[in-house]
Amino acid sequence: MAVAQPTKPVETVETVAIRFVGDSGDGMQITGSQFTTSSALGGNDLATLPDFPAEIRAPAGTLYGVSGFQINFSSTDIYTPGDTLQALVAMNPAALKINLGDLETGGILIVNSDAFVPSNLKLAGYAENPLEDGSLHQYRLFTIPMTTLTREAVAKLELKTKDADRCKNMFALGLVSWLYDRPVEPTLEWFQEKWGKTDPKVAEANTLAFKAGYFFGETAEAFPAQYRVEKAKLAPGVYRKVRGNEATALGMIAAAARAGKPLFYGSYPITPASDILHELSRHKNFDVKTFQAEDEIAAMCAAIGAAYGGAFAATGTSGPGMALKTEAIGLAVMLELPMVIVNVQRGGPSTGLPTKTEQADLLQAVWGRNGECPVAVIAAQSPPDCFMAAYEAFQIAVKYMTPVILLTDGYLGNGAEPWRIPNVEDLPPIEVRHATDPATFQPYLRDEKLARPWAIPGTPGLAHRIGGLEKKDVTGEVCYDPANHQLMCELRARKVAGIVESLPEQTVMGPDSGELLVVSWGGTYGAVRTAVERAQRRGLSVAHAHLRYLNPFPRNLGTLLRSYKKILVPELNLGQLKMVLRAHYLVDAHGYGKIQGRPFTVAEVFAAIEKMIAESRL
Amino acid sequence: MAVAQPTKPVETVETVAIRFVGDSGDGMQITGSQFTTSSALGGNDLATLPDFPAEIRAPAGTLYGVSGFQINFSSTDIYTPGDTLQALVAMNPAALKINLGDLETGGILIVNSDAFVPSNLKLAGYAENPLEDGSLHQYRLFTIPMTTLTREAVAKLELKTKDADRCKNMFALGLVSWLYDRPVEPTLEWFQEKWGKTDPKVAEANTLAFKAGYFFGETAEAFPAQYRVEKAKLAPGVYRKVRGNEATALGMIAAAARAGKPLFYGSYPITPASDILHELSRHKNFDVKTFQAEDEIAAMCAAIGAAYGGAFAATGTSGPGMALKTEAIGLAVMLELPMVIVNVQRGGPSTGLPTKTEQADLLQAVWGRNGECPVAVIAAQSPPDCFMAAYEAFQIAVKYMTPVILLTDGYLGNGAEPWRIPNVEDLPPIEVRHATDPATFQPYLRDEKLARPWAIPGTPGLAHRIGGLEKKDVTGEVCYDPANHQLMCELRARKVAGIVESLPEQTVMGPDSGELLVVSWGGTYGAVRTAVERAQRRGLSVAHAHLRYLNPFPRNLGTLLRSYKKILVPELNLGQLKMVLRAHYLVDAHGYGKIQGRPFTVAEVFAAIEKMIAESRL
Amino acid sequence: MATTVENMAAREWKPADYASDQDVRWCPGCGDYAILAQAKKALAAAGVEPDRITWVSGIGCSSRFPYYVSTYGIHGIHGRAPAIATGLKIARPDITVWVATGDGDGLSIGGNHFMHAMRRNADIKIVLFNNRIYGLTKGQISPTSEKGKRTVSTPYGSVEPPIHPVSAALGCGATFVARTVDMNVKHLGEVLERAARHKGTAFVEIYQNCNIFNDGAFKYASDKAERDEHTLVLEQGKPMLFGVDKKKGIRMTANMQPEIVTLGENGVTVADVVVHDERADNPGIAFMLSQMAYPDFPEPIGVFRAVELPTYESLLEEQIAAVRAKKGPGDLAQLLRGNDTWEVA
Amino acid sequence: MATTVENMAAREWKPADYASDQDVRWCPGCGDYAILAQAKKALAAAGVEPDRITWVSGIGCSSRFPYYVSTYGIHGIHGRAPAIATGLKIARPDITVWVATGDGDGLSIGGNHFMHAMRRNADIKIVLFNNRIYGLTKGQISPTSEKGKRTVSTPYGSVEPPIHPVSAALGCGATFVARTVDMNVKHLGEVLERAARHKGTAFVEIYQNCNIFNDGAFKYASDKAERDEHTLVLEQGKPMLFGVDKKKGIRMTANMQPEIVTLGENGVTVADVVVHDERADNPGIAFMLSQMAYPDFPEPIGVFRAVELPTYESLLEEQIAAVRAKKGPGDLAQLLRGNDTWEVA
Ligand SMILES: Cc1ncc(C[n+]2csc(CCOP(=O)(O)OP(=O)(O)O)c2C)c(N)n1
Ligand SMILES: Cc1ncc(C[n+]2csc(CCOP(=O)(O)OP(=O)(O)O)c2C)c(N)n1
Ligand code: SF4
Ligand code: SF4
Ligand SMILES: [Mg+2]
Ligand SMILES: [Mg+2]
Repeated sequence: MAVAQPTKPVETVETVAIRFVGDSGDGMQITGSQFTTSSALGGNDLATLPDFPAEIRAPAGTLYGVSGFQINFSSTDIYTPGDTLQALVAMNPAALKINLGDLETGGILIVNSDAFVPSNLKLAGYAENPLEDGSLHQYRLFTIPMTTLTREAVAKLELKTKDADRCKNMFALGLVSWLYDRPVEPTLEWFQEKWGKTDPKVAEANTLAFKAGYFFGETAEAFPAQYRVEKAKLAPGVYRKVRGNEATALGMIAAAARAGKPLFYGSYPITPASDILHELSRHKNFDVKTFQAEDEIAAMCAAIGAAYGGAFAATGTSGPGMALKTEAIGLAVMLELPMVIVNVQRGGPSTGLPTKTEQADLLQAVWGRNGECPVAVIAAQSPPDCFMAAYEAFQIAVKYMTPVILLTDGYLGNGAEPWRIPNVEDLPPIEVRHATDPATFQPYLRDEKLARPWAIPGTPGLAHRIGGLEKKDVTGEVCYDPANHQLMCELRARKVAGIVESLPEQTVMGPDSGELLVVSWGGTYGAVRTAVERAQRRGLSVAHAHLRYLNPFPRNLGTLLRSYKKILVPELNLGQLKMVLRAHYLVDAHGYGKIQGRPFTVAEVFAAIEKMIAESRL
Repeated sequence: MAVAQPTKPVETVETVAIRFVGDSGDGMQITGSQFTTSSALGGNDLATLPDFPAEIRAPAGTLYGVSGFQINFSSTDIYTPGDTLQALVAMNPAALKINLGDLETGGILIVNSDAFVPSNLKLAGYAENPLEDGSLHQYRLFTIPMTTLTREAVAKLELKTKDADRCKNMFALGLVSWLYDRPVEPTLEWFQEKWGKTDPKVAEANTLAFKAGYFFGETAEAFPAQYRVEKAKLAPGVYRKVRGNEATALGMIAAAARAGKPLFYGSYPITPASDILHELSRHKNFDVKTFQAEDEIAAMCAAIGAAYGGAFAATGTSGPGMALKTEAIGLAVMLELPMVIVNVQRGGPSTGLPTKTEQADLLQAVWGRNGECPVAVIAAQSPPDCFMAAYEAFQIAVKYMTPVILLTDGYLGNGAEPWRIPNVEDLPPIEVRHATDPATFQPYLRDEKLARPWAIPGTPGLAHRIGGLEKKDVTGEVCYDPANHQLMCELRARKVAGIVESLPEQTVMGPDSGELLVVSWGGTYGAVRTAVERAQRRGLSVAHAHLRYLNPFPRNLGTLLRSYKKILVPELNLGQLKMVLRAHYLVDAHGYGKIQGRPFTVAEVFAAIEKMIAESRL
Repeated sequence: MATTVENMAAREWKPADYASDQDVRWCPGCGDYAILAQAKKALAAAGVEPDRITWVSGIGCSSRFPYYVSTYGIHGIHGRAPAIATGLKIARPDITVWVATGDGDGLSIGGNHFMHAMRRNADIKIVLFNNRIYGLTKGQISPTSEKGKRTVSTPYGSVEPPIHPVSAALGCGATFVARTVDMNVKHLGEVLERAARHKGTAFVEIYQNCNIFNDGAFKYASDKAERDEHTLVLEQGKPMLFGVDKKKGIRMTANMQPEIVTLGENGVTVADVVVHDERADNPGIAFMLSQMAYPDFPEPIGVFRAVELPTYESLLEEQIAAVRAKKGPGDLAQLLRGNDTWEVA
Repeated sequence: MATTVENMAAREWKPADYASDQDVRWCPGCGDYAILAQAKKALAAAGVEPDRITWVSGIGCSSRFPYYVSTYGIHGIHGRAPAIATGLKIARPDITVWVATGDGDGLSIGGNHFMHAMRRNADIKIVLFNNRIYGLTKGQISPTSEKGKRTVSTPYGSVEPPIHPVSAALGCGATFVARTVDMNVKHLGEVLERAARHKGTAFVEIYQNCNIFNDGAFKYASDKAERDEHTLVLEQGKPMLFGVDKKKGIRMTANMQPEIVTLGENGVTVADVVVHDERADNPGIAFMLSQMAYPDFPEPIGVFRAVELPTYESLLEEQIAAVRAKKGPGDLAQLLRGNDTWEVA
C-alpha cells in the first residue's frame, strides 16, 4: 500500500486512549486487537482492555450486546489502558450510549452514522438522534456513513450485502490507522495470512475496506490533522505484544521445556480462562498434552494423576471452577505432588459477572479448604508478567513438591501489552530429580526444604502407595496416630512457609518509610503504580509495594509495613488482602475496594491516596 | 432382675471416667452407649467420647482395629469426657496396649484374660503377656476370663460359639454396672426392645451375659468394693441423654415444626455427619423429607431447589463434602434463599483422619468461596447445644434470607451428654411470611433487615426468575452494570453483617477485664471452660469467652477483647479463629493449636493458660 | 416481573401466556428460538398455568431459557439443574418442573446428576439442547462432538468418541426418552407435548443448530431435502420405515443386528421390518435404535421409550402417609423427650 | 515400601509378586479378599511387572485396594479415581493403569467420571466392587441397592430404582464390559484376565458380598446350589444356555423381547436360542442382556461386549507425532518470539 506522505498537519501527542465499540457481531475485538498489533509494531508502549458481554451475539442494536476494546498507546512507559478516552469509535447508538461517559471533553468521537436509524436509536433508548440534536457538542464529532462507504469500497467484489457490511470494522480501523499514523503493512499482511489462502475474496474485501477508511481520513475534509505517538523508549530488546493468557501458556511450556519434562494441562472451559487451554493445545509439538476434562474436578484430578506420573502438570480455571477443585486440591496437598493451578479470576460470587474482571478469590486461594491445607499462592501483575509468574509457579512447585496457585484475572488474561521476549538461556534453570534408588527411597522422607522425593511409576523398586488419609512421617503409610497427625500438619505448614527462603525480599517504589504505603497485588499493578507515581510527583510521602507472593509473604514484609504511618490496600474486592495482612502483621491496613467488574482507573486510586493522606493530617 | 442389697462396702466418688475398649467387632460402641444411658437415667451429669477406626471391622486383634468408648459421669457439673481414666475395660491385648497410657495410676483395669493368647499378644506387639509379667502393677488389675464366663452363662441356649461370644461385651457391661452401682432395668428393657420381638434368643443371651457379669461383680472375691456416683444437682427439669448429631436433627425438626413448615434434608453420607441423615429419615411423620443425594453437590443443589419451593431446607456433610458444596453455596448466596448447611468437622486435610474430630474448617466456612460471598456462621458448643444451634441457624436463615453454616464436629456429633429437654412452647417462635401480593412484589426489594421477599412457586402472579448472574437491585433482573455490582456486593455483605442486630452480646465467664481472656469456639467449650475454672480457682486473672457466632461476631466482641492484656485462643487446628480475630480486631491473639484428632484435655488447656500467664509476667 | 392474576383457574392457556417480558438474547438465527416457541406451545397444550411451573437450568446459551418464559425459574450453576429440580420436586410435588440444559451442561459437567435423574424417575422434564458444541464459552468440543472435530480447544481435531445422549439415558434407566430436531417444528412440538404429559422423568434430546460455532451440524436431520433419508420417525406400533417414500426399513439380521432393507427388493416386505414398541419391557431394541448413527443409518427421532413407573416423589409421599398412618402426625414434645428420660426436681 | 530390584526384565510373574507388605484391613469374610486374590493372578497372567502398574482408587472399603498390591498406587478421593487414572494414562501411556472402585464411589459420586471414562476409551481397567451398599460409611443405600431396601438412611425402605452398572457402561459407549461374581473365583479370574488383555477402557462389575452390611445380597448368583439357575454364563459364539443341565435358553420373541425357553419343550431347539456375540457392532443385544434381572431372568455374567477401538492416548500420541512431523519438535525461542516482533535498540 502506497501511503502518501502526510498532506495534513501532524500533531505529536504522548499518549492516546482509544476505544472501539459496537455490537458483539461488529468485530470490535478483532479491530482492537489488530490496532494493538500495529501500535506495538510501531514501537509504542501500550495496554489494552477488551470488554465483551456474557452473551455470544445478543440481538443487534441492544445495550447489553455492546462489545468494546480499549487501547492506550504511548511514547512513554504506561501501565494501564487509560482512565479517560481521547478517542471513541462507535459503530451504533447503543455503543455510543454506553461508552460516551468515558470520553474526555474535546475528545474525538467517530460514529458510523448509517447505524443511527430509528430502530437502533429506540433500542439504545435515545428519544432523539444524538448526532443531530446537538447533545454531542463538547466532543470533536465525526459522523461518517461507514456502512455506505464500505459497501462502495467493496462493490466490485459483488459480495452479498451482509458480507460487505461485515468489513465496516476494517473501514473504521483504516480510518483510525490514518488518524494515528499507524503502520499499515502489519494489517495488510494479516489479511493475507488469515484469509489469503482459505478465502481470498474476504482478504480482498477487508483490504479494500481498510484502505478506503485510511484514504478517507487522508482525503476527507473532515479531519484537520493527524496525530503521532512517537516510539516509546523501552528497554532494548526484541518485543512482541502478548495477552496474559497467552503468556501464562508460554510460561508453562517454557518451564517444562527448560526442565526437559512434558507438560500436561487438564482443564474445563470457562471464561476467562479458556484461552490458556486454546493456546496450549496449539503447541502439541512441544511435548504438551492438553486434556479437555468433563468438569473442573476431573481436570484437577487428571493433573494429580499426571503429576504422579512425572509430568509438569497444571490445570486452569476461574472462580466457580476453583470452588469445584477445592476438594482435590486438598488431595494434592496430602500427596505433596508438584502442580500449578491457575485461577483467572472473574466477577463473582457464583456466576456473577463472568466476562468481567475482579480480584475476589484471594481468600479462597489462601484459606478456602477444609482442614489445615497450605498451598503456595502467587499472582501475576501484568499480561506479559503472566509468563514469569507461571514459570516461577512451576519452579516453586517442583522445588517444594507442592501445588501452587497462580492468580491472574480477566483483565490480565485478555489484556495485551508489549513484552520484551526473554532469551531462553536467561530463564532460570529448573532441575528435577526423580527418586531412583530403592535402597534409600522413602515416600515421605523429606529433604532440607522439607520436600519429599518424586518417584514415578515405572521406576524399578520404588513402587509405593500414597493417598488422602493421613500418612506416617517418612514412610507414608496410613497412620492414625494422634501425634503423627500434628507433626504432619505442622510439616506441611512449615514446608509451604519455608518457600520464603526462595523468595526475594519485597521491594517498594518510593521512600522506604514515610506517611503512606500503598500495597497492591495482581492485575492492579499498573493503575496503582501510576497513581503512586502521580502522588509522588505531587510531593506526597507515599510508596508502593506490589505483592507477587501471597503465600508465603516475603520475609521482610512485616518490617516494611511497619515503616509507614498508614497502609492503603486498593483491591478489586471488598478487602481481602487487607484481611490477610491484618491477620499476619497486626497492621491497621485500610482497604479501598472497587468491585465493578472493571480495573481501577489511575484517578480512582490517586483520589484514594489523596484522601487517606488528607485524613491522616487531620 | 432382683438386685440384691449391696453386700460389699460402697464407696462414694464424685466423678468417674471409664473407657471400654476392644476390637471393632467387639461391640464397644454399643456397650458404652448403653452404659451412658443407664448413667443418665441414674441422674449423673456426663459426657462421652466414642472413638472408632476408619476400618469397618479390621482383622481381629490388630492395633488399628481397636474401637473405644469413653464416658465421664459425675455428681457435679462436668463438661468433658475426662482427661485421665479412673477405669479401663480392655477386651484384648491390642486395646490394652493403645489405651493403657490414659489410665491413672491406681486406676481400675479390667481385662478379658481369655483374649490374651499368643496370637493376639503378637498382633498387639507384646513380647510378654502383660497380665503375667508384672508390668501392670501400678493399676488395680482384674483379669477375668470373660469369654469363658459368657459361654457358660449362655450355655443353656445352645448357641453357636460365635454367637455366644458376641455377648461378652454385655458381660463386661453387667460387671461394670455392678461396680458403679448403675440401674439395671434400662439395660434389661433395652434388650427386650431391641431383640425381644425380632430375635428373642439374642435378647435372652444378652440378658444372661449381662446378669452373669453383674452377679460376678457382686459375688466374686475379686472386687472389694462398689462405687457410687450420686445424682448430679442439675437444674430442675426433664432430662435425656442426647448425641450431638441427634440434637442437630431434632433442632431442625423443631425449627420447621415451630414455623409450620416442612423440612427438607438433602445429604450424601459421610462420617461423622451421616447420623443426622439417619436420624431425620426416621421421622417422616413430622413433615420431614430426607433425600440421599448422589453426591454433596447434588445434596446442596437439592436444598436450594427445596428452599426455592418454600421448605425449610438443609444439607449436612463434613469437610471434603463441604469443599464440594462451595460452588453451590455461592449460588445460594446470590439467590438469597434461606437454608442451613451443617459441617460436622473431622480430621483433615483431604480424607485426613475421617473418624476423628477437628476444628479446621472455620476459615473455609468464613472465607472459602470465590467472589465476595458472605455467609452466616455459627457453631455449637456441646452435644445438647446442637439442638439450639440448629434451631437458631434456621431462625437466622429465614429472618435474613441467607444460607447459614452450622459448624459442629465429630466429638460433638458422636458424643452424648444429658439434655434438659426444652418445652416446645418455650422455643422462640419462627415466623415465615411468604410474599403474596403481585402489586408490591419485587424479587430483590429488601426489608429493613435487607432481606428480600420469599415468594414460592404456585403463588399466583409472583412468577419470577432468579439465578447466579449478578442481579439488578430491587428487580432481580440480570444486570451487568458496574455500579450495580458494587451495590449488590455491598448489600449482601451488609445484610450478613447486620445479623449482629439479632445476636446477643458476647458474655464472659470470669472478670470482665484482666490479665488473660481465653477465647474458644465450638466443641472445645467443655475443656476450655473447665480449664479456666480451674485457673480461676487457683487465683489467676483469667476469663473465658466462648464464641457461638462466628460470622458476624457479636457487636461487643472488639471492646471485650481489648479489655484483657492477653488473649489465648485454644483450637483444634493451627490457629484459625486466631487469624480471624486478628484480622477483625487487630488484637495480638495467641493460638494454642492441637491437631491430633482428639479433643483437648482440661490439663492441656490449663497448662497453656498457666504458660501464657507466666510468660506475661516475665 | 409480576404477571397479573386474572381468572387463573380453569382458563385456557395460549403459548403467549408463557412469554416473559425479557428480551431474548440468543444470537439471531439460533435454533434455541424454535425450541422456545414449541415449548410454550407444549406447556399451553398440557394446560399447566405459568404460576404452577418452574423452569430450572444450568449455565450455557440454552440455560438462559428460564428468563424467556413467564413461569417461576432458577438459572442455576453449570451442570446442576437436575439436582436443583429434584430438590424442588421432592419439596413441592404439586409444582410442574422442567429443566433446560445443553450438551455440555447436561452431559459433561452435569453427567452425574443426569444419570441419577434418569434413574430416580422424579416427575421432571429434561430438555437437552444438543448443538454438539459449547456455545456460551465460544466453541469448544462438547461430549457429543464428533471425533476429529476441530475447535479452539482441539485445533488438530478431537480424539474423543461422542456420547449418544439417548443411549446414556436408556442406560441409566429413564422411563421416557425421546429425540427431535429444532427445525422440524411440528415434530418438536409433539415430542415436547408427549414429554409434558409423561409422569416421571422425561428426557428429550433436541438437535439444535448453533449457527455461530457449529452451523449445520445437524443439516442431515433438519434440512427438508435430506431429513427423510437420514431420520427414522418412530411411531408406536408402526414398522420402522423411512425415506422420502417410506420404502426403506430396519430389519434385524440373523445375529441380531439392525440392517437397512428396501421394501420390494430381495423379497423384503413390511412384515420383515421391526415394529416400534416404546412400551417394551426390555429396552434392548430402543437402545439398539439409539446407537444407529448417520451416515450409516437413519437416526431415529420420536419417542424411544415411554413406560409408566411410580415416581420418586409419589413413592416418598406414600411412604410418609404410611408412616403417619402408623405413628400419627408427629408430636414434637414427644419427639424431643425420646424414650429414656429422668427428672430432676 | 520398596520392593527389591532383581531380574526385573523378562521374568515370569507370580501372584505373590503383586502382594504388598501391608496388612489387609477388610472385615473377615468380605468378598474383597477373593477379588484381591484373583486380581493378583490376572496381573501375573498378563505378565505386567508390578513397577509398571499403577492402581488408582477413590474412597470406600473397595478403594483400599491399592494398599494391598505391590504396584504403584494412589488412594484418591471419593469418586474421582477414573479422572486421576485418565490423567496418569495420558501422561504415561507406558504405564498399565487399573482402577478399583465401589458401587457408591464409581456410580454415585463418581458417576460423571465413570461416564466419560467409558466414552473416552483410554486404556484403563475399571473394576467395580458392587456390594449394593455403602460399606465404609456403615450401610446406607447405594445406587445399586434394590427398591424397598431398609438401611440406616432408608429405615422405611428405599424409593429409588437401582442402576444397572453394565447397562450404564454400555449406554456410555464402553468398548469392554463384563460382569462376574466374587465367589465364582474361576470365572472372576478369567474375566479379570480378559480385562487385563483388552486395549482400551475395560469395565468389570463384580458382585461382591459385604458380609457386615448386606450379607447374601448376591446369594442367588454366588451360591453353588443356586447360581446355575440364576446366572447365564456368556460365551462368545455360543448359544445363551443356562440352568444346572444347560437346558434353558434365551430366545427373542416376535416383538423382540427376551424370553426364557426350555430345550425340548414346545419344539424349542438350540437353534432358537440367541447366540452371544461380544463383538457385535451394535450393542443392542448386549444391552438387552444387561437389563435381564433376577428373579425374572438369569443374570448374565461374562463379557457382554469387547470391541477394539483406538484408545484415547494412542490417538493423542498419533496426533502429536503428526504435528511434530509437520512443525518440527518445537523451538522454544521461536515460540516465545511469535509472529510479530519489533526491536528496541
Ligand atoms: C463451574 C463452571 N465451569 C465452567 C463454566 C463455563 N461454561 C459455561 S456454559 C459452558 C458450556 C456450554 O455448553 P452447553 O452446555 O453445550 O450449552 P450451549 O451454550 O451450547 O447451549 C461452560 C463450559 C461455568 N459457567 N461454570
Ligand atoms: C466427598 C466425600 N463424600 C463422602 C465420603 C464418605 N464416603 C466414603 S466411602 C463412601 C461410600 C462407600 O461405598 P462404596 O463406594 O460402595 O464402597 P464400599 O465401601 O461399599 O466398598 C462414602 C459415602 C467421602 N469420603 N468423601
Ligand atoms: S452461540 Fe450458538 S447456541 Fe449460543 S445463542 Fe449463539 S447460535 Fe445459539
Ligand atoms: S464393611 Fe462390608 S465391604 Fe467393607 S470390608 Fe467389611 S464386609 Fe467388606
Ligand atoms: Mg452446547
Ligand atoms: Mg459398596
